[in-house]
Amino acid sequence: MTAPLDVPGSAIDAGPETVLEGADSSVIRGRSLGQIAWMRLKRDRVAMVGGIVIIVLILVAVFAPLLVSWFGHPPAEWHREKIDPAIQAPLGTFGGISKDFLFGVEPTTGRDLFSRILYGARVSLLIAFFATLLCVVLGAVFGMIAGFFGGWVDTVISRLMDIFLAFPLLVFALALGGVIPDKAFGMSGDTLRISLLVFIIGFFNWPYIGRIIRGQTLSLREREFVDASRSLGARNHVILFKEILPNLLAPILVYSTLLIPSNILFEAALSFLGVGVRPPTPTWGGMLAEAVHNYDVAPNFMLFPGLAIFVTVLAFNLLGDGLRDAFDPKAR
Amino acid sequence: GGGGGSTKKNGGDTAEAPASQYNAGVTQVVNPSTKTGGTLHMGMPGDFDSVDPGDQYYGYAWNFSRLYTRALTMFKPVPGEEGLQLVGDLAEDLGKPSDGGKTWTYKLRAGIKFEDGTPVTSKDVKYAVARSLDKEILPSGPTYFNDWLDNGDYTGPYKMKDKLDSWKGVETPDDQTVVFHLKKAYGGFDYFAMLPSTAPVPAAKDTGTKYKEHPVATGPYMFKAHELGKRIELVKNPNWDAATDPNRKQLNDSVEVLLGQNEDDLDQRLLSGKIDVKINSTGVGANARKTLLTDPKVKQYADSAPLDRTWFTNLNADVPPLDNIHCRKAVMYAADRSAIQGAYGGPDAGGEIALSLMPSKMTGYEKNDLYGVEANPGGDVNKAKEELKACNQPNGFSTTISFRVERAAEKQTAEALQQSLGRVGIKLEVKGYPQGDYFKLYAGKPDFAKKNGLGLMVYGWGADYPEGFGFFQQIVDSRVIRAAGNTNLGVKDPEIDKLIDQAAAEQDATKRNAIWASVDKKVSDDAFILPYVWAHGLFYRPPTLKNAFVSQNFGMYEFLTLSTQ
Amino acid sequence: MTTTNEPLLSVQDLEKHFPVTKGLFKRQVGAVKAVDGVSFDVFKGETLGLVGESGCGKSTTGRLVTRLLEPTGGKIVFEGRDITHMGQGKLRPLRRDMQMIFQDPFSSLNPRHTVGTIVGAPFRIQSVQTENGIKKAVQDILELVGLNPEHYNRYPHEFSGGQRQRIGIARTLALKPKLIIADEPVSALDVSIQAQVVNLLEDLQNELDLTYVVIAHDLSVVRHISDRVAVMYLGKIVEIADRKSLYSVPMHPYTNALLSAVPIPDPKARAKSERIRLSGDVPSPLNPPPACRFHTRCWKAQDICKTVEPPLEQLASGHHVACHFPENAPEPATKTAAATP
Amino acid sequence: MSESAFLDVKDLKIHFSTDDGVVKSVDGLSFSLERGKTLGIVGESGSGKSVTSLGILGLHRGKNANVSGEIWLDGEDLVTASQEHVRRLRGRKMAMIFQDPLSSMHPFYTVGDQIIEAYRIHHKVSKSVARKHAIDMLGRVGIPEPKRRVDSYPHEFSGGMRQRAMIAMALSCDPELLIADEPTTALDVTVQAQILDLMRDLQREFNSALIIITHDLGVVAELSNDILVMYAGKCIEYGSADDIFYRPEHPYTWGLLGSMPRLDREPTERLLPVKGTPPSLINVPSGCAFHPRCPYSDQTDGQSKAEVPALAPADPGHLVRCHLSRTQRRTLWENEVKPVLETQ
Amino acid sequence: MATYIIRRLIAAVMLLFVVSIATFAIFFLVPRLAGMSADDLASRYVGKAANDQMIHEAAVRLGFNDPLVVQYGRFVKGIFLGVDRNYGPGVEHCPAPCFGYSYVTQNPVLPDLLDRLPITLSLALGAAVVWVVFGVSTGVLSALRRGSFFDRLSMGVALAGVSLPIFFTGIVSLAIFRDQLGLVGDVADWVPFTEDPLTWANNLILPWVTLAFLYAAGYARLTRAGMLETMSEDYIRTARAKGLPERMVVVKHGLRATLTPVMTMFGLDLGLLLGGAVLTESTFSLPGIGKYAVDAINNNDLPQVMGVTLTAAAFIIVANLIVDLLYAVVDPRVRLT
Ligand SMILES: Nc1ncnc2c1ncn2[C@@H]1O[C@H](COP(=O)(O)OP(=O)(O)OP(=O)(O)O)[C@@H](O)[C@H]1O
Ligand SMILES: Nc1ncnc2c1ncn2[C@@H]1O[C@H](COP(=O)(O)OP(=O)(O)OP(=O)(O)O)[C@@H](O)[C@H]1O
Ligand SMILES: [Mg+2]
Ligand SMILES: [Mg+2]
Repeated sequence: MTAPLDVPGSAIDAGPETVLEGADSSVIRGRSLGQIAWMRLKRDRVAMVGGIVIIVLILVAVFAPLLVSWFGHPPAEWHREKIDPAIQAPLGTFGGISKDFLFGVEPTTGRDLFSRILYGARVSLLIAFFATLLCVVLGAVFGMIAGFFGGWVDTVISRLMDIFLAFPLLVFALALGGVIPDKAFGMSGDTLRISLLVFIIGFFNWPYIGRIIRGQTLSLREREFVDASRSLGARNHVILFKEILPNLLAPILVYSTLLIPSNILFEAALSFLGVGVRPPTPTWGGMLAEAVHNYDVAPNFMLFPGLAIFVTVLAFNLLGDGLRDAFDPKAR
Repeated sequence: GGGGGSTKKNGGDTAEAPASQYNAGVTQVVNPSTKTGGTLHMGMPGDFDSVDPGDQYYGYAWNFSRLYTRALTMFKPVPGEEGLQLVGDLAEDLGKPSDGGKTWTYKLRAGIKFEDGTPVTSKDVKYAVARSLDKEILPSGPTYFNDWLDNGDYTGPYKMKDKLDSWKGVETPDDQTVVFHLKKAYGGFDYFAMLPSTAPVPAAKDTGTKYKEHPVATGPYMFKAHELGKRIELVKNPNWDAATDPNRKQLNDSVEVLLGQNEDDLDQRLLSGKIDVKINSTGVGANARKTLLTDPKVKQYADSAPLDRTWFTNLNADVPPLDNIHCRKAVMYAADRSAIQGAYGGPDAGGEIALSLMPSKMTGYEKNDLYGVEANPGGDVNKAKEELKACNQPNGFSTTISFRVERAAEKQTAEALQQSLGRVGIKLEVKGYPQGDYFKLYAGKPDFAKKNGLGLMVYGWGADYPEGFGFFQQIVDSRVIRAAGNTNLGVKDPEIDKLIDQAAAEQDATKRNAIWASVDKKVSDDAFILPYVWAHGLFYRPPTLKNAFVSQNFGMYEFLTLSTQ
Repeated sequence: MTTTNEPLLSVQDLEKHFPVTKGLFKRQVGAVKAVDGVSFDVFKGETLGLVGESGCGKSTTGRLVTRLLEPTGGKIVFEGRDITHMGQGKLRPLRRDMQMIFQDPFSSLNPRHTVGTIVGAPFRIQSVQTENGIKKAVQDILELVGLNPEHYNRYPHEFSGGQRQRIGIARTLALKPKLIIADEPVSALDVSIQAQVVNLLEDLQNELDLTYVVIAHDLSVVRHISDRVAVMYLGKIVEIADRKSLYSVPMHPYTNALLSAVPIPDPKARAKSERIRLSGDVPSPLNPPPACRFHTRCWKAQDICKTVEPPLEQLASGHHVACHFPENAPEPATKTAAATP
Repeated sequence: MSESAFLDVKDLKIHFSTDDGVVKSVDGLSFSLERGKTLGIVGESGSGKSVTSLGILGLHRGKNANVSGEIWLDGEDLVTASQEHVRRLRGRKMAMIFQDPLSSMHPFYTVGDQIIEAYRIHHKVSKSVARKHAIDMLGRVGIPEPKRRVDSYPHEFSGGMRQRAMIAMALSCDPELLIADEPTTALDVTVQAQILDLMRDLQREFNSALIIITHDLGVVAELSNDILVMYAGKCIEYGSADDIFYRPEHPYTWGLLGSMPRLDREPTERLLPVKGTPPSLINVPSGCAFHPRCPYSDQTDGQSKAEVPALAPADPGHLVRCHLSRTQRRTLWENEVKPVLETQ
Repeated sequence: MATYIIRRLIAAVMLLFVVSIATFAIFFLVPRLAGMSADDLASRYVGKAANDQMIHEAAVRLGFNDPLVVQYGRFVKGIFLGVDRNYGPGVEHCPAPCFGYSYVTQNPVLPDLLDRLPITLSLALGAAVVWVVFGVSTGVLSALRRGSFFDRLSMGVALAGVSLPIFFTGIVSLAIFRDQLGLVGDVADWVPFTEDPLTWANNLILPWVTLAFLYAAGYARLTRAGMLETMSEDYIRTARAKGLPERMVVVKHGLRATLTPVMTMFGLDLGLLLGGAVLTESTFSLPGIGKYAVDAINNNDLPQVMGVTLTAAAFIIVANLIVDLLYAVVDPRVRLT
């Protein structure tokens, strides 16, 4: 079969590389937009620092027991000998920082702050991750359905989102956290509290991402490739998941990274108001909430959890911002 | 009172604050002064349960309400032991018992008027007591009058509008005489007469639940403003007459209370002198504690005051193996009381290590150190192990410990017990419950405690008044145990109940006290309660605060005398 | 050019009204009459051009025919089957025979899919078995439209506009359709690229025996590729004829105006040309003028044009016009006679 | 290009530094224009037409743009002039009409306000005077009921009216140089015809110099005296309209002419497009930028790849940038290209 | 327009209904599902020394034994018709709209809320002014000097703002600015604006700044992104081509368009804040609605919680509505239907 072209074979001489100006043709061959975003991200040093910090944090959380066994003491172990019995403040400089106790100790109990911060990372990150996951899943599914089908489906889901947005979230979280009994849904203790927090945060936050996804879907729906797919006879779910969803991955990723920090802070706020995970399980928010009453007694007790939250939130924000720039062609 | 003039200028002459001494306020009046004028600034982390004298139960509320109301009797507003003495207030003198202690008669002082100038009569006292019976409208106050007065089926003037006269619990033979009729004899009735619910309330001005917006004053001050939950302002009561009131003065022009303050922030303002008194029962928080105890310049203005309060943990005999006394004793021996002392803030802010349940400062206290705590504040592991053997649990056992989740000290106590009992193999699972529901739904509900295996329940109790009955009855009398909302978390010993009855009826104070000491001992023997701290409060009195001392009774500064000039 | 008498696609009185709602209860207060009674036939192997100004309903017609929109009225018959209200499920197998090329080469290709996925999608969606696997089939098609088969794994953004349009065309060709509706296939492209694509479309038609409906607003492009041309104005076809007679003897005043408005790339032409200049813009399809919709801008309009809607009549062989006062009409007498009541 | 020309652009270079490298959007462009004359600039998308026009108005300064060369407007060099000075000239001495009139007008202000604003920057007059002027201008560009329409927002106008309003705005201060960047691309043919008529009339009336930028050769043919063909940031052919349409010398110009289906000639079977795609402006092909797409590059003895051809006169006033010799071009045009084009 | 507002208001009422039902369910349905009896619930609202009889009576009085629908119906009735309440010596009528009486303090809820509103209002509005002024101006400057040191620094500071929990920044700022430096007044010495505006502002400045620190970041970033986008719009080019001075181009043309999304966010944030800046009020001892909410929840005081929730939700809804209306005012392209 001969290609029915006026100048056979030559119409494609000028390579497609021309579109991506300046890039070496061999370098960009077969790169997806995701890969290009990754290339841009790699150049964004600030975002990369954020990313690296996050990876380190995750590793720290995962290997907390190991790290603690090397550099610290079990998180629940009391060290009264490190405490001035008169004022219950840690002995030694700045909360008793030493090579034995890298971040010093907690007032009163003398527990190793280093290991508590490390263990705290587990819960705080766990909650933030799963809550974000829940938000994203709910938000993406509902947002996509609302935006794609429109009509009454959209009306119902949009109103539902309005309702959730109209709930004073913190008030509700507090209320719900307060009335949940000790045992429920076949769970108890920390598992229940953590699941509950994940549920509260995720369940009440999804409309934010839902709205964004809905908006994006609305505009994606009008893109001609959707019509193209439909005119080929594709069914709705195929269009939704094969055509539209891949285009939503970028905003989902970006908003996830921006949601995680706000969820970390949310957990902290709930802990501060007393509906967080129950002691003695350490969480950053919980520690900070306690430390607020002890900032003079043990400044380290306030500083380190505060710093941990700050660094984590900052890292996620930086990465999120970087991702946004990387995915947004206009941001160049 | 006189005073007047420009009160704005603050002291002026002395740039340096007057020197003082740590704990001076515990035994003596600091900065005595009779100058008048100025505003006394008080600050409070939360709110009063109520400022309605018929509807309050907290020590600081009782302390505070005496600024504007007068009950039949009162504790003498002086420092030291003497402060535990009751004297007549509205009444000329203490009550006259008759009928073997079943009838108590009080004579009112002449010339006492309400803030609007109406004279106070015995009817107003009767009405006040009557309304306090209605726990639906006024739920917060103590139930002594409900429990002890010969009420028949009378439930108060709200539900039974016209039955007040036919109610025989309190009688008013004349305008100056109040007679109380009890169901059974009670020797310490003068303590009941001290309760703010005996402060007169004019029936015509009673607005039920809204009375707290403006309780009608008989004391030296009266309400000018009450922004619920936010602020209270008291001003001089023009119809208060010093001649009728030997115990009070009217030094301040006004008293202002800021409610709902952030505690740490309040401490800061107290230390900087912007606030004169902090209203709470345990004194300053951790941050201020450090400043107070480490900075000598500040420490001189601090008082570590002993309270009628013991911090303890109930050992629940409903939960095996704690039904076995040896297992309970193992816990008693193994507990590290000094760690717990730390949790409560150390010796000055938290309190002394308790040897037994009864606080040592209470009248009639007798030393009783059954478990050798004095020698081994960190616990006696060997003895504990022996007891475990005797209990057939040589390797220890597992149970649950509950605590009020909002209370950091109790949380740490639970953790400290988890640590120290762990030494002998007793494993504790730590569970926190919201303090609002702690007694109604969790630890104070025997069914729940049993079903959830709450073997240990962190707790603490302060006396309603510094007398054995006011301390013990609510926490060790098995007959007060109900389906829920208990204050006795499971001390069940018929012998103790018997001793309590004896003591209650006993008219002679010394004998009475001896019986209470034996109750204390019996409680130790039974090992139902693990006491660890006799509470102290660490209080701060700014150098500018005048006439400050710790009331032995309330375990905080006596509010009545405080002034700023 | 009409090879058989049986039309491949037949559209009769096709209508699409988009409702306009208002008020508390979303009452329908009107309708955008985007397509309002359009009829035409397309015969096998021919190319029908559809021209008109922006907003006159060309795309809507295209989307109705491919059943991306549900018609409000009228009838669409494809290969003898009435598909006007056929359900999407039943329609699915038919879609193999009828494909669409889209205007915007940027938005018509999913940026997250590789060329292979995009061009292979028809096979997957229609579960078509290919002899040597989908990849081989896709590569063959890529070659057919003048793309390098090695581009299989690349993403659309790596291609220029013309190349993307080729990818889009390749996708429509995958299932060897009988009819292709091309909605402004070249209007987003540069002149030189536009010519490449136009040539490609023509070559493919010869090679694969395709039938086209080409929608465009560029009259010269339409003339270049169409066998017959339909001119639309405000949701209606005002003139339809074979290319030659439409461009040489346009009968409807609007067609005349359109043709004379096209700038001629010949500096000498500007001096001698006498232009028909239409005043104003196309009226809104929400409130189209009554009767003859063109009367508001027509220099020949008379009272009758405001009251009586002219039917689409055949005035010469294969030349249909909807006008009371057509130009270049072969038998003006009959026409005027018919017009006078 | 005489020294006294009203607008004289000499060796204009506008380069942008981007992450990917330097974009040579305009690379050594020279032309001149007299008052009352019209210059048409044609070229493919991305060839640097818009950048040139914005460059003349001095809208590239700061940022990542690097402008060099000379732009003499009425005896002043705009490249070296102060930014503030150029700003004062903008709108008053030189004005611009943009392609998409909807996005080029501020959606939040009424059409009238936007014209008033333009007028009042350069004239110290009261609002009401400026408003009268605005109404007057709207009337002159053929907007019906200008008194009423002056208070309309851009989105309330149809495409054609918007473009008229844009023109009114541009002309409100009597500019001596008017640049129209694809003024009709977004419009329908019938409306395009109206606008082109309007522009021609107005130019006559105002006697301004007009640069019209487009890729539609038909539009250029209608309006222009001179035509400049741009390719990859460079002028590859410059001449009178007749030169370009009847005696084009550059293979790219041939390609452009061959790509266009024309209504004025009999249709042929095939169009004759330029093969390939436009080049990158970062990695401009070596030598003649057009050589990868040029069907005759093999007739230049390899020069086309090696050397950038100079813009050399073919006839007086007709400049071509091509390695092919004059005779080669003539022969090719006469023998190969023209016959094919003519048959169309 | 009018029908639009009516429609929105109807929707708002529906929304409030759903919110109230959900609140109600959380308070009564969840505990029920978790196995709490009516008496268990009631036991929270009787005095320390209540006996079983009293608890039971309380359950009856509070109507906890009734089916949930009846209980909810009572609440709704209270809102529309008011409630009669026995306050002891007599019965009083709490006129509609009555949110009922606190289970704990027995105060009527609505006056309490209204009483606290000025404080929350002062806090929220003051903070809003601070963050809008700082956030927006920082955003604009950053956008104009994109990539500069100032841009990086201000965005860094802004990020630090969102990354720190307010109870942390609150305490630290109190310690530094009030206790160490003595620069600002005491938040707790709340004075109404009408009494002494200067003291009012001086006392509130710290919470304003702290709260604003948290929000300014979002605004700075939003404004920056918006400005970057707007400044590349075609109409900005037109404005420059007209010869407008750069300052006018930025402010009149650029900022004006950018402010629309900023306004949306502002409306939502303000609406949320008016429902109670919970953490800020707790940290700074401000007896506003947020503090009230926390106390209400800690006390399981349903009528109070209901009141707060509905107030907060109403604020959010109204803020939303106002934003949408303003949108139409600011952007002539928007048509409300
Ligand atoms: N989904 C829709 N809802 C409401 N109106 C619509 C819809 N789609 C199209 N229209 C309207 O129908 C009319 C015809 O639109 P259509 O897209 O068919 O025009 P067109 O001829 O293709 O124009 P263009 O050349 O601009 O593509 C227009 O007025 C348009 O606004
Ligand atoms: N600010 C800028 N920064 C970097 N590159 C730019 C900038 N402005 C324009 N360019 C590049 O300069 C080149 C020329 O653009 P220009 O807008 O002049 O093209 P054009 O000829 O007007 O095309 P069109 O016909 O599409 O309008 C393009 O490749 C464009 O990407
Ligand atoms: Mg269209
Ligand atoms: Mg351009």
